[in-house]
Amino acid sequence: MKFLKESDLPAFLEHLSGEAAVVAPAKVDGMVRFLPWSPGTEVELEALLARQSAKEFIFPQWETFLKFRYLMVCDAKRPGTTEDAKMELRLSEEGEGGGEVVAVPAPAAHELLMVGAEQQAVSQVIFGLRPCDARGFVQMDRVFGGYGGFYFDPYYHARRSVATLLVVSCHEPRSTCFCRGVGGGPADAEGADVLFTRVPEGFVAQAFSDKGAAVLQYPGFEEVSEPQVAAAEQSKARAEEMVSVPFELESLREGLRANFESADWQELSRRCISCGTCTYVCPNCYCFNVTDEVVETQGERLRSWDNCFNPSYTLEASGHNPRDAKPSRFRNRFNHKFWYYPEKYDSLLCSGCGRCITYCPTRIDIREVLSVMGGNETRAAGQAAGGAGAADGQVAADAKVGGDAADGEESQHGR
Amino acid sequence: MSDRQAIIRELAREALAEGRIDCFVGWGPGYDGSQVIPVFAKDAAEVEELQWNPLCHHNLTMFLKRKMAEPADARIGVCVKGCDSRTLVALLQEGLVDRERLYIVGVPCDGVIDRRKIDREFAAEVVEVGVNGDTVVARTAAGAEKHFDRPALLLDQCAACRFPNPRVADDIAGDTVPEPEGEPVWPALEEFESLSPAEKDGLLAAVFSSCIRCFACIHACPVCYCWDQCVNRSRTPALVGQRVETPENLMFQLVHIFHVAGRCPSCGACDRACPVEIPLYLLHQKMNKELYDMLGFEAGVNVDDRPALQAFNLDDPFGQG
Amino acid sequence: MRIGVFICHCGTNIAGTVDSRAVAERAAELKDVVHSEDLIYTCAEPGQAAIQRAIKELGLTRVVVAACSPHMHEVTFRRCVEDAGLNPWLFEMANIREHCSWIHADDMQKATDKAYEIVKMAVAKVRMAEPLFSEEVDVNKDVLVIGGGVAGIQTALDLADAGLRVTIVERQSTIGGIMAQLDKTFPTIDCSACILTPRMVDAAHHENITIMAYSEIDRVAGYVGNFKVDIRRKAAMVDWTKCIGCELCMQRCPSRAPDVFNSGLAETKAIYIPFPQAVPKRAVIQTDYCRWFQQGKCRVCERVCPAGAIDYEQKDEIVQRDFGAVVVATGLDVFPWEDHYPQYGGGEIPDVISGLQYERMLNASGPTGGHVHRLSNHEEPKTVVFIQCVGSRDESVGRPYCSSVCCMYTAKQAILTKSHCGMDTEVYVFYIDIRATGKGYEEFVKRAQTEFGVKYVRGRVSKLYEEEGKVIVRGVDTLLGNQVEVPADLVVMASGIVCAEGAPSLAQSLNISYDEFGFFKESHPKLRPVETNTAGVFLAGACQSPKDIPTSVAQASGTAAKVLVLLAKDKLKTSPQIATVDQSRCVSCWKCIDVCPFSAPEKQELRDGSVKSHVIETVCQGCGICVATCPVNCISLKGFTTDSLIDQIEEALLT
Amino acid sequence: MVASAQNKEAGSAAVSEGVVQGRPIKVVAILCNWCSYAGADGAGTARLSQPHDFRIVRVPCTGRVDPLLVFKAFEKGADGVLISGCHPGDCHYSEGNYYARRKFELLRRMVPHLGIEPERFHYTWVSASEAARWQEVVTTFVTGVAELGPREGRAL
Repeated sequence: MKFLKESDLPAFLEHLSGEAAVVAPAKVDGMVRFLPWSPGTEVELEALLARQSAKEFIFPQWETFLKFRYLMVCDAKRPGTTEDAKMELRLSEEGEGGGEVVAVPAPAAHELLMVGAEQQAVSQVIFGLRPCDARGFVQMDRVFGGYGGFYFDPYYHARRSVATLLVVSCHEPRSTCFCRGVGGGPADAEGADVLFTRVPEGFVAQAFSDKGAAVLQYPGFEEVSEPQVAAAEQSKARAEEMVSVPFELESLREGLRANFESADWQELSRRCISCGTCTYVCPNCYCFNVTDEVVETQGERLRSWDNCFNPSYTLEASGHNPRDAKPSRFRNRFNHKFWYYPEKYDSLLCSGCGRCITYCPTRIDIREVLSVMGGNETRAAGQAAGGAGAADGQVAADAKVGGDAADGEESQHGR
Repeated sequence: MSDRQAIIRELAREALAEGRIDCFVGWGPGYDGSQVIPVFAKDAAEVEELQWNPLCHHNLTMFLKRKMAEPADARIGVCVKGCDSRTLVALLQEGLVDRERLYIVGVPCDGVIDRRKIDREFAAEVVEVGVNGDTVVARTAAGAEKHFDRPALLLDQCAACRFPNPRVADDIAGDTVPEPEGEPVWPALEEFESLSPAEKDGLLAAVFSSCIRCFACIHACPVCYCWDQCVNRSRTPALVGQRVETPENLMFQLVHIFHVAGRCPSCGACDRACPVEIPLYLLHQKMNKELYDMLGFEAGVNVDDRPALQAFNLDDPFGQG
Repeated sequence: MRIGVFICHCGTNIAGTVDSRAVAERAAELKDVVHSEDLIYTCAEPGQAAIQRAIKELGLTRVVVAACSPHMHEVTFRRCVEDAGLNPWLFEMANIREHCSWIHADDMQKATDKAYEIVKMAVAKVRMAEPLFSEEVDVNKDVLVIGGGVAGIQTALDLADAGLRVTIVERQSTIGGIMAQLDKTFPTIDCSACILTPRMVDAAHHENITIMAYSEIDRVAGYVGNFKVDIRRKAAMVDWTKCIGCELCMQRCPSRAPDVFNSGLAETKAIYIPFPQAVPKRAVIQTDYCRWFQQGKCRVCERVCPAGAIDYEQKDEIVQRDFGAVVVATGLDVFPWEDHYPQYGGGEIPDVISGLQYERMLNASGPTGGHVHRLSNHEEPKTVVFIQCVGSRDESVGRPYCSSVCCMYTAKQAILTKSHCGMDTEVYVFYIDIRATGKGYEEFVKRAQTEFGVKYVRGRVSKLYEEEGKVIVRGVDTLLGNQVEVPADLVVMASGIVCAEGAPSLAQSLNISYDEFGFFKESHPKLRPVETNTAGVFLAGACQSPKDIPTSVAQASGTAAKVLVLLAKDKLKTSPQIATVDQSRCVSCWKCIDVCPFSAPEKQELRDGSVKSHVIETVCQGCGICVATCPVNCISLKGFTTDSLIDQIEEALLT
Repeated sequence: MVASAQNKEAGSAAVSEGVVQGRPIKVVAILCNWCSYAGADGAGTARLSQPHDFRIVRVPCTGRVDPLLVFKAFEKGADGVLISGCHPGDCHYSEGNYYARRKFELLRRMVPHLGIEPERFHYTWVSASEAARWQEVVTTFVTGVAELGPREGRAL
C-alpha cells in the first residue's frame, strides 16, 4: 500500500504518459468525460461518474477490422480481340505485400489488407475509473476473452491486454448508484490494477495486479501511514453505507424467467422511447454490428456499437423481426443482463453505475424494473398482441440472444 | 401552478371515469425530488401521481407517435404545453395522429426549467429541486443548497416563446397566460450567427464529435415518426454510414433537421434528450428562422396550414435567378 | 457483374481533344469492368456490332458507352444492347462529347482526365442499374367526351369515324352549346345553325356515338386506359325513351319560365325543349316553375302527351361507364357583366344588353324573329353602340385576359346591325385594341369600318345612363384625346368569356389542374397543348382558354388525334423509369400522395391489413418528387435510385 | 462568339486557380434532364468553353433532388455543389421545381451555418435553349469556388 500526494497527481500521470496513452476524466462544457490526458489537463474527480464509462477506449464505438481493394486487371482491347480478362489475386499478410498467388474465378479478384489487431492497440493507462467502470471491463472480458470456450476477440483483447486500470473508489456515491445491489461496491477492487482511495491531502493506493505493482514503483509514491490507512478504510465504509440495495439479487433470474410473458413489461416500457442511450452509456453493454463500407474499389470492414433497441438488431433477412415491438426490445435489455448472460458466463452484466437511469431521456429506472419483474411473485401474463409481443417462438428468440449477441452474429443477421 | 395541477388531475379523472379515454399521459415524480417523468395514468389512483411544475419539460406528444400508443387504437388523454401543442398541430396537419382518439388537455405555461443549468452549478448530484414563485431551490444529497432566480434557469427557447398557450386543446388547465405580440425573436442564435463559416465549422465539429448516435434526439422528437424505418438506420440508401465520426454525425443530425423542416416548432425535445448535451436547438432554430424569413412560416400554429416544404406558391419570393 | 466499356472517338469530335484510347485503358481498371475498348464511331454499324459481339462473347452483363449526349443516342444504344440480349436498362451513357471534348478544347490532358471521371461515374451508375421492364395494361377503347358543344361534337365525330365508341355527356337537355345560340359566324357571316345542326344530327345518328344529354359527371376513378366514371342522369320528369319531341306539352303548359336558350330575352314554358333543332329533341320539366311541382295541381302535360312520357316520379340516376380516355370540352360561359359594371347600369337599363342577347335578337328563329328593337319601346334603334372588353383585359373586374372573340363578334354584329336596320343606322364601337389575328379577320374588321361605315372609337366607356329616352354613352376617344358622348338607342356589351360554371370542381374530380380563372391547364403550353398532366385526360375548345369556333374545332380534331395515338394500341406500355415503393419500409405518412402532380401514389391495403403507399405504374411519370419527399426513402425512382446518385457523386469526388 | 471568348479565359482561369491550391477543386453539378442538361448539351454543341473542374449528375427533375444529397456531396468532399433545373413554370412535370425551389432556398440559407462558405452552393434555372447562360452560370460558379480553393471542412 502506498500514498500519493494530491499535488503529485499531475506529475504521476505525466510519468505514466511516458510509456502509455493516459486517459482521465476531465470537465469540458460542464460535462465530465473520459478524455485523453495531457500535461496541463485538470483531472476531475469531484463529480462522481463521467457521462460514459471508459469502455470506448478499449471497445471503441467503431473500429476497422480489415481493408480490401478490388483489382480489376483487364486489357483494353482493340476491336476484334475476344480473349477474356486476366484476373489475379494477391493475398498479403498483415498489410505487407507478397504472399502466395491464388487463382479465383473471374472477376472476383481482390486484395485483402488485414488490419492487425496489434496495429490498432496502443497501451493505455486509464485513471479515475470508478469500481463500477472497472467491473464493466471484467464482465466484457468474459465475452471477448473466450470465456468458457466462447469466442475470443483479438481486437478487444489486444487493447485490453495493454491497458492498465487505475480505479478511484467513490467518496460520495450518487442516489442512482446500486453497485452493492449487484455484488460490487464503491470501493470494490475487481478489475482494478490499482485502487486509489481519497484521504486528506491525497490517495491511498493499493495494487491488485502485477501491472498495478509496477505502477506503484513510481518514486513519487510515499510509504503509507497508519492513520492514512484508517482514513481510507473509514471513507470506504462510509461510502458503502450510502449505497442502497434496491432489489433481491437471489430471486432475480428466476423472477425474470417467471415473468417473461408478463403484461407489466408493456407498462414498464410505456415511457421508453426505444432510443438506446442506456446501452451506449453502459459500461457493460457490448453488442456490436459488422458492416462493409465500400467506395469504388476501396472497402473497409467495420465493427460498430449496436444495441438491442435498434430495430435491425434482430431483423432477419426474411424481413421478419422477432422483436418488432418496443416492449420485447425493452425486456431483452434486462433479461440479457440478469438472465441470459449470467446463464452463459456465471456473472451479471451490470455493475450498478446507474448511468442508464440518469441519462435515459425519460429516466427509466432499472432498479424499479428489476424489483417489479425480478421479485418473487409472478406477474400476470400479457396477451400475445397487446403484451410484450410474446408471439410463438418469442421465448426462443430472446433466449437465443444471450448466446448469439455475444459474438455479434445476431446483429449481423439480416444484413 | 398547483391549481393547474389540480385541474389536470380533475380532467384526467373525469375522462377516465367516463370511459372517454383508456389512458392519460401527464407528468409525474421521477426517482428523486429533482426529476419529473412522463406518467401514464389508467385509474383514479394513478391520476393522483400527476404533477404540474416548471420541471415538466417532456413533450408528451412524442407518445402519440406511431407505435407508441399501446394498443394502437387506444384512446389517449394527453397534456400539452404551448410548444408541445405546436408539435401536435404539426402531426394533425399531416393526419399523423387521429384527433378522434385524442383528449387534449392544454396547459398554459410560463416557462420550463433547464435542469442542465442547475446541474452545472454543482459538482455533486442534485437530488431535489423546489420551486417557490420565482425562486428555485436546489439541494444535493449532502444537503448543499443553492437558490436561483427562476427566469435565469428557464430553457433558452422559453425566453423567446410566442405561444405559451396551447394551439389545440379540448380543455385548458386554468387561465391562459398573456402571449407576447409581434415578430418571433431568436436570442439563442445571435452568437452563433455572428461566427464566420470557419468558426461555425469549428464549433459544429467540436459538438458533433461527441455524438454517440444513440437516436435519443430522433426518438424524443414528437414530429419524427419513421421509427424503425428512419433513413438514418438504413443501409440502402446509405445516407449515413457506420463510422461514428464527426461528418457522419452531423449528416445524421441533418437528416433529422431536414425531415422536420417546416414541421418543427423547435420545442427542444431533441436538445433535452441528448445524453451528451449537443446544442441541437442551434440548427433547428436556425432552420426555423430561415423558414420564417423565407415564407413568414411558423410550424404547428394552425391545423389547416400545410408544412412549408409540402407545398409551394407559384410566386414564392426567391430562387428567381 | 461484368461491365463492358466502349469509348467513342466520334471521328475527331472526341478524339480531337480526348485521348479515347487512354480513357479506355484506365477504365479497364475500374471495378467490375472486364472489357474496355475504344471505337472510332460507336453509333455506326461496325461500332454497334462490336458492342453486341462483346456482349455475346465476353458475357457482358452491363454496358457503358462513352460518346455523345444521351439525348442524342441513348435510345440507339439501348436498342443495340437489347438486340444482343441485354436488358436495355443495363446500359448507361457517358457524355464525353457535349460535356467534355467540345468544351475543353483548350487542354487535352485535363479533357482526358475529365472524360475518364465521367466514364467512372457512368460505370458506378450502371453498376447500380437493374433490369427494368415496361408494364403492359389492357386499354378500354371507349372515350368519354364531357360537353356537347362544337368542340365536343367535333372530337366525338372524329373519334367515332375512326371507329371508337364515344359517349358525349352534356349537362343541358340538348347538345350544341353556345354555338347553337349564335346567329351568324365571323368572318363569313354564314348561318351558325346551318353549320352546326347537321353536325349535331350526324353525332346523334352515328353508330359509335352515344349522347347522354341532361347528364353530369359525378365521380371519376381509375387511370389512363381504365377510367371508371359515374354519370348522373338528371331527372327530366319525362321518360325520354317515350318522348317524341312533338312539343304538344310545351304548347299547352300553363306555367311560364325564363328562356335560358334565348338568354332571358323571352319566356318559355316550365316543360320545354330549348329549340326546334335540339338534339336529342326531348322535353324537360323545370320543376321550380312547374305548377304541379310547386302547387300540386295541373298535370296538363301528362294529359296532353300522346306518348305518355311524363313521369313526375322520376329520380336522378347514376350510370357507371368505363372509358380509356376522357376529353374535356366543357366550353365557356358569358361574363356576367351586370354584376361587375355598375357604371354601365348594372343591367338596370333595359336598352343595354349583352352580346349573346343581341345575337338571339338578330337570329331569325330568335324571340324577335330577327327583328332588332329596343327592349324599352320595341322601336328599331337608330343609333347602336358596342362596347368591347367588357369583362376582358380589365384588372378592375379581375379579368386581365383577352377573351379573343369579342372584337370579331362585335364587328360581325355591327355589320349585321347595318343589314338589319339599314345602312343609315349609326353604329359605334368603343374598343381598346382590335385583335383580328385569324384568317380573313383583319379584312373583315376593315370591311365593317369602310364598307359598312361602322365608327370605331378607341377608348373605354366610363359611364352609361338614361336621358330623355336615350342611353347616353360617355367615353373618351384616346386617339383624339377628347371626351365623347353618344346618345344611343341600344347599347351592346361585348361581354367576355369565362370558364363554364362548375369547371373547377370538375377539374378536381378529374384531378387536372386549372388556372385562377377556372380554365383547365394543358400539360405543356407548346409541346402538349391538348394533354393534361393526368394521363388519358385531354382538353378541347374554350374550356382550356377563350377560343373562337375555328380554333376550337381545330383543337378538337387535334385532341381526337392525340386520343387516337393513345388508344391505337391494345395495351399501354408504361415507361419503366418510374417510382416504386418498398412497402416493407413505408410508414404510411402519405407525403408522396400529397406532392405527386399526377396522383400516381395510392393507398393500398396489404394482406396483413396494413395500408401502404403504392405507385400506379401507368400513371407515374417518373419525376421523382415523391422520392425526394419520402422521409424513409422507401420510394425509389428506377434508374435514379438514391444510392446510384450517391455512388456517382462519390465517384466524381474520388481522387 | 465574343462572349464565349471572354468566358473561355474566365474558365481556364478558374481551373488554374483550383490546381494552385494543391488538389484540383471538385464541383458537383446536378442537372435536370429536360432543361439544364439539354442546355449544357447546347453549350457543348456551340463549343462554349467551360472550366474543367465540375462533374454533371443527371436527374429527371430538380424535384427529385433531396437536399440531403447535397449535404452528402459536401460530406464526401465536394468543394461546391451547383443545381440547375427548368425555370419555374417550365417544369416538365409542371410542379417539380416549385417544390425544389423551397427546399433549395432553405438549403442555400443553411449551408453557411454548417461552416460552408455560401459561394460553395448555388441553385438556378437554365432552359434547354440557354446554352450561353449555362456557360456563364457554370463558369461563374466554378470560378468562385476555385477562388476559395478546396474545402477543409471538419464538421461536414
